[in-house]
Amino acid sequence: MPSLSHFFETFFGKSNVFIDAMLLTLELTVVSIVVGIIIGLFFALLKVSNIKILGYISDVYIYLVRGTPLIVQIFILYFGISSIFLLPDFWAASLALALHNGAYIAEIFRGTIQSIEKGQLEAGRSLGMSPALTLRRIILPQAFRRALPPLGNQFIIGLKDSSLAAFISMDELFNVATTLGSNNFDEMTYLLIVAVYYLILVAILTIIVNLIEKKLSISDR
Amino acid sequence: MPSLSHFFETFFGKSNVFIDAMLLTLELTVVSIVVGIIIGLFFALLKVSNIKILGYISDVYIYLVRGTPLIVQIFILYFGISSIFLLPDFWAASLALALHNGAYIAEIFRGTIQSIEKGQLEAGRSLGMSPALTLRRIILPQAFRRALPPLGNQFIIGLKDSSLAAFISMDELFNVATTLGSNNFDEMTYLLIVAVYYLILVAILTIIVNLIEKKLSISDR
Amino acid sequence: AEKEQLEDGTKLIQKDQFVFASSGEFKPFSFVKDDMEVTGFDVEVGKAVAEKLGLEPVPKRIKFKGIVEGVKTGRADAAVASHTVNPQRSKHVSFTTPYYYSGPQIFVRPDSKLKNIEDLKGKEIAASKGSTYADTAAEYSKNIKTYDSDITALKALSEGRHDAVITDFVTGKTAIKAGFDIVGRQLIERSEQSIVIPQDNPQLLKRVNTALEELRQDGTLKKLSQKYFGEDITTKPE
Amino acid sequence: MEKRVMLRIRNLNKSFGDLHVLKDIDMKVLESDVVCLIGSSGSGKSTLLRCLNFLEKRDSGQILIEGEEVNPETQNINKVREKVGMVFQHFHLFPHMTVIDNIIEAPVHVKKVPKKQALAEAKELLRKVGLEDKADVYPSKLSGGQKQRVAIARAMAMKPDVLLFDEPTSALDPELVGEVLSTMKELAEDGMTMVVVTHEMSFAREVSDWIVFMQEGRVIESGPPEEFFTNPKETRTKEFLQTTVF
Amino acid sequence: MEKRVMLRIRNLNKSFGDLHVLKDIDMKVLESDVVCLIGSSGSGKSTLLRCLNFLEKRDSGQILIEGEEVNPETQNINKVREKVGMVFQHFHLFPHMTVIDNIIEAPVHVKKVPKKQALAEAKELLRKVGLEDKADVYPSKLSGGQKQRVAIARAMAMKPDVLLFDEPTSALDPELVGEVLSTMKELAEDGMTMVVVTHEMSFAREVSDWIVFMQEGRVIESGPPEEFFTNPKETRTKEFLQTTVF
Ligand SMILES: Nc1ncnc2c1ncn2[C@@H]1O[C@H](COP(=O)(O)OP(=O)(O)OP(=O)(O)O)[C@@H](O)[C@H]1O
Ligand SMILES: Nc1ncnc2c1ncn2[C@@H]1O[C@H](COP(=O)(O)OP(=O)(O)OP(=O)(O)O)[C@@H](O)[C@H]1O
Ligand SMILES: [Mg+2]
Ligand SMILES: [Mg+2]
Repeated sequence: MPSLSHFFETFFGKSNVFIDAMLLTLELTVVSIVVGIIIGLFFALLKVSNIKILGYISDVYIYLVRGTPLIVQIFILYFGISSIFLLPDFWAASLALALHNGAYIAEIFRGTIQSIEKGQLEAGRSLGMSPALTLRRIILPQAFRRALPPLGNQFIIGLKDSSLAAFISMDELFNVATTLGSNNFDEMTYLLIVAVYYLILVAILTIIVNLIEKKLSISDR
Repeated sequence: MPSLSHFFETFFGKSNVFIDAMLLTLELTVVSIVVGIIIGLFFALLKVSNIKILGYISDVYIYLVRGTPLIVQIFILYFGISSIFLLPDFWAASLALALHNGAYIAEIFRGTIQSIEKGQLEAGRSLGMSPALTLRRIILPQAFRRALPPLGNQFIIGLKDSSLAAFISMDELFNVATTLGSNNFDEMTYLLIVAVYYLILVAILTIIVNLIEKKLSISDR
Repeated sequence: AEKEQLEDGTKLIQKDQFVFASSGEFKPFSFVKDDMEVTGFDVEVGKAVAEKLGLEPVPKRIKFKGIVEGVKTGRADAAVASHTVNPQRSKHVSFTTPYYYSGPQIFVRPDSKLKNIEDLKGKEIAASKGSTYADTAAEYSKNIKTYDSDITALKALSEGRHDAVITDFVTGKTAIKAGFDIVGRQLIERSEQSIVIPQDNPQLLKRVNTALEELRQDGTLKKLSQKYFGEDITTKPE
Repeated sequence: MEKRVMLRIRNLNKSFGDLHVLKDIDMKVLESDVVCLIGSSGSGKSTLLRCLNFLEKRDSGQILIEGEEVNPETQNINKVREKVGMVFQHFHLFPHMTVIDNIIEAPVHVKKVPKKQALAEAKELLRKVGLEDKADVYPSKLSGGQKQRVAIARAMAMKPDVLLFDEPTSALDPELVGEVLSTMKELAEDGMTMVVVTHEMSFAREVSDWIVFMQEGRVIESGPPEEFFTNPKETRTKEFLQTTVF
Repeated sequence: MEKRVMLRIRNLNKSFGDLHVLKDIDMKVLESDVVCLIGSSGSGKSTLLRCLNFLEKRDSGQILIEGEEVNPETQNINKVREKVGMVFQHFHLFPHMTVIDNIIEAPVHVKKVPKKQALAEAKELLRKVGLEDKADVYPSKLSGGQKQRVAIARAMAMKPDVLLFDEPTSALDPELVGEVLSTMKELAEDGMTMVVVTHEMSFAREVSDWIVFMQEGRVIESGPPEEFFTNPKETRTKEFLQTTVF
C-alpha cells in the first residue's frame, strides 16, 4: 500500500492527466449511452411491433449481449467493426459500448412502452391518428419519461463499464492508471487514485438520478 | 472474420483446453458467489441491525463496490489481498470477485429480510425466542427463500464478471481465448468460441433460474 | 505477505520453488503452447536460472499490466518478462543484470511512406500498455494509443488502424512471419532487458545475478538466443 | 323531412376465439339521433361500439357510414375514424399534454388544421363544456367529471359525424355524473348524432330517440324510448327493466 | 377461596412521540379469569396488550406477573415472555414450517424440551383445537380459522400463565369466527387466564369474568359483564354500548 503523502502527491501532481482521462471516460459514457438509446429504442420497437420475426431478431440481439461478458463483446466488436469499416478509434470503442448498453436499454424501453395503458393507444387511434403517429406523439413521450430513472442507472453502469475500453486503446481513467502505474511500477497508487475519481462521479450521478426520480414522482401526483 | 470450417476445427480440436477453462470459470463463479453470500449476509445483517454505526459500515462497503468498476476492484483487491496475506492465486481471485458480488448480494438480502413482515419477528419474540434465535430460525429461512431468484441472477452476472479474472492470471475462458488467440495470431476465432461457451452456460442458468422462480411462486400459493 | 525465508536471507513464496512471471502474450519471448503451457525465450531463461539456484522452476502467466505489481505483492518471486531497465522503475523494484539487449523498431503498413523517427511527428502511434515503447513513442508524437499486448497493437495496425507501432524488433519480426501485413522501418535505440526482483529481497537479487553470470559463461544464454532468434542478443552490442 | 341514415350495420358477427360475442347485429342510426345501447354486463355493447370504430376487427358483416360501406382492409381506416369519434369510460386523456394540447393534437397532426385555428376552435369547445379556465392545466389536476368533459371536447374537435360513448359516466363519483350528462344533453340538442352505451336509464329515457337492448350478443328489441320503457314487447326486456334501478 | 392476582398493572404510561396513547393504566387480572378489553378503535387496547408482552416498551409504570415486578431492562425478557403467550389478529404462523413444527419450535429451541416429548404435547394440543389431521400441512393450506387455532395451540405449547389475544377473530370470514371462539371458550373452561381484546360483544358477555372499557388511552370503567352490560355507570360507556351492534 502506498503512503498517504505519496498518494496525495501523485493525486495532485498528475491531476491534469487524470482530468483529461476523466473527460474521455465521460465522453465515452455519454456517446455510448446516447447511441445505446437509439439502438435500444430500435430493438424495443421491434419487440413491441407485433411482427413475430422482428421480435425474434430483437430477442436474439438481447440474448447475445446479455449472454456474454462485456470484455468478450468489446474485443469481438472492436475488431469486428474494424474488419467491416474503419471508424476512428473513439467511435469504434463507443459503438462497441453502445451495442452493449443498447441491449439493456432495449429492455428498459420495452418495459416502459408496455407499461403505457392500452387506452392511450386506442384514444389516439380513435382520433384518426395513424399507428406511427400515435407511437411518436402519444406512447413514446410517456414511455421516455418513465424510462428516465432506469436510464440514469444504466448511465452509472455504463460509466463503470467504460473502464473496459482501456483494452481497446482508449486513454480513459483505468487505462491511464494502469499505463502510468505499470510504467512507474507503482500501479496501486494510480489505481486508488482513479477509484476516487469513479467514486466521486458515481456519487454525483446517483444524486442526479435520485433528483429525477423525486421530481417525476411529484409531477405524477 | 474466420471461416466457418476454421471455427469448427478450432472449436472441436481444442475442446479439452476450453472445457478445462470452462470448469475454472464455473469454479471461480461458484466459489465467489458462495463466499459472496456469506459476505453479503454479514453486511445485510449489519444494515438491518438497528445499530447505526454498523449500518454505516455496511453502506460504505456497498458504496465502494457499487461506485467503482469491477476491473479496478479486481486489480486493487487482488494485489491488496496479496500484500496482507498470501492466498493461493485461485483463492485470491475468488475472494476479489466475492467481495464484489458480496455488495450486490448484501442488497438482495437486505431487501428480502426487510420484506418479511414484522409480525413474524413479533410472533417469535412473543414465544420467548431471543432476537438471534428468531433471526436464525424464523426470519433468515424465509428471507433466503425469497432471495433465491435474485441470487440466481447474480450468479449469471458473476459468471460473466469472472471473465475479468483473466487479468489476475486465472486461465478461465476469456484468458484462454486471448492468450491462445494472440499466440496463434487468431484472436477472433478464439473469442467467438468462448462467446459460444458463455452463451450456452448463461442459457442453461437462465432456464434453472426460471424454474426456481416458477416453483417458488407455485408453493407460495 | 509473509514469504518463507531461507538461511541466507533469501525470501521465497515456497522454499524450494522459484516462481517467475511472464505474460504469455509476447511471442517469442513468452507464449503458450496449445495445451496452455507457457514457453519462450524468457521462460527458458527463467527455468535455467531456477536450475542454477537449485530450485524447482515454476513459470506463471500474469497479464503484462499486472506483472510488476504481482512481483511487488508477492504473487511471484521474480518477473522474467523482458522488462526494460529504466531509472524511474528502479525506484520501485530491483533489476538484475541484463539478460538480453534489444530495441524498439518502427512498424508500419507496407504502403506507408513513414521511414524514420523524423516522420513520426504528429502521427498516431500504438504501443503496448505499460511498456517503455509507449514512452519512446511519446518522445516523437503526442498521439499515442496503447493496447494490452504488442500483438493486439500490431493486429490493429495491420487492419488499418494507426500510422505506426513501436515495439520490440523481434516481436515485429515474428508477427510478420505469422502473416501480418506490416513491415519494419527504423530501429530506434538500444535497450537492456532484465529480471525484476522485489526491493525487499536483496539476497535473491544477488543469487539471480550470480546465476545469470554462470549462464552467460557456460553459453546457455547464447544457445537459447540462437534457438529463438537465430542470433545472439544476449551480449552487449557495441 | 325524412332523416338521413348516418350509420348502418348489417349482419355483424364477432368472436373472441370460441366466444361468439356479436351475433348477426342489424341496426341503423339516423342523423342527429341519440341511440342508447343498453343490456346487462357481457352482452357485447362495448364490443359493438369498438367494432363501429374499428378498434376491434369484425369477423363478417357490413358497416356503412353515410351510405358508404367501410372496409378497413381496403380503405384508409384513419380517414374513416375521423368521421366517428369515441369517448371512453376511463377518458384516456394524454397525461403529458395540457388540456388544450389534448384537444388540438388530432386536428393539427391528422387534419393538418393550422395551429392558430385549431387553438381558437379548441377554446370554443372548452367554453361549451364549461372548462375554458382549464386550458393550460395538465389532466392529472382535473376531477373525473372534468376529465370526461375534456375527452368529449377532444372527440368533438375532429368534427365527427357520429360520436360513440362507452359508459361515459360509470367511472365517476356519483356527484360528478350530472355535469357530464348535461354536457351530453347539450350536444344532443345541438344535433349531434350519438351512440351511447349507458346504465343511466333516466338519461336514456329522457334524451334518446331510440333504444337498442342487447343480450348475449343479439339485439333483442329496439324502439323509441316511451314505447320501450312503458311497453316492452319481449319478456327478456321486461325482466331486464325490472331488475334495473331507475 | 380468594383467587390469586396473576397480572397487575400500575400507573402504566406510553407515548408514541407526541401521542400519549396509554394514560395511567391501572388494572389487575385474577388467576383463571377471562378479562375482555373493549373500546373504540385507537383507544389503545392493542398497545396495552403489546406492553404486557413487552413488544412495546412502556414509558413509566409497573407490570407485575404473579406478584413479581417485571423489568425488561434488568431481567431476561425472554424468560418473562415464556409466561405470557400472545395470539395475533393476523396469526403470524411461520410459513416455512409445518403446523406441528410451528408448535414445537419454541418448546424445543427455547425451553429445550426433548423433541419427542414436544411432539407428543403438540399432538395433544392439536387434538384439543380439533386439527390433529393437519399436523404435517403447511400454513398456506389452512383456512383463516384453522390458522388461528394453530396459533392458539402454538402459544399454549409454551404453557404460559396468561394468554393475550388481540382481536383474534376480526381478520376471519364471518363463518369461521365461531370455531375460533369455541376453542377460546374451551380454554377458558380449562381455567386458562386470558386477556382478550375483542369486538365480539356476545363473546365478552358470555365468557368473560371481567370487562375493561378503554377510551382515549384511559380505563373508563370496569366490572363483571352482567353489571357492565346491563347497568353501565359512565355515560361514555353507555354511548359506546349504544353504537355497538350485538
Ligand atoms: N379482448 C377480448 N378478448 C376476449 N374476450 C373478450 C374481449 N373483450 C371482451 N370479451 C368478452 O366478450 C364479451 C362481451 O364483452 P363486452 O365488453 O362487449 O360486454 P359489455 O356489454 O360491454 O359489458 P359491460 O357492461 O360489463 O361493459 C364478454 O364475455 C367479454 O368477456
Ligand atoms: N407504532 C406506532 N407508532 C405511532 N403511533 C402508534 C403506533 N402504534 C399505535 N399507534 C397509535 O396509538 C393509538 C392507539 O393505537 P392502538 O393500536 O393501541 O389502538 P386500538 O385500541 O388497538 O385500536 P383498534 O381497535 O383499531 O385496533 C392510535 O392512535 C394509533 O395510531
Ligand atoms: Mg362495456
Ligand atoms: Mg388494535
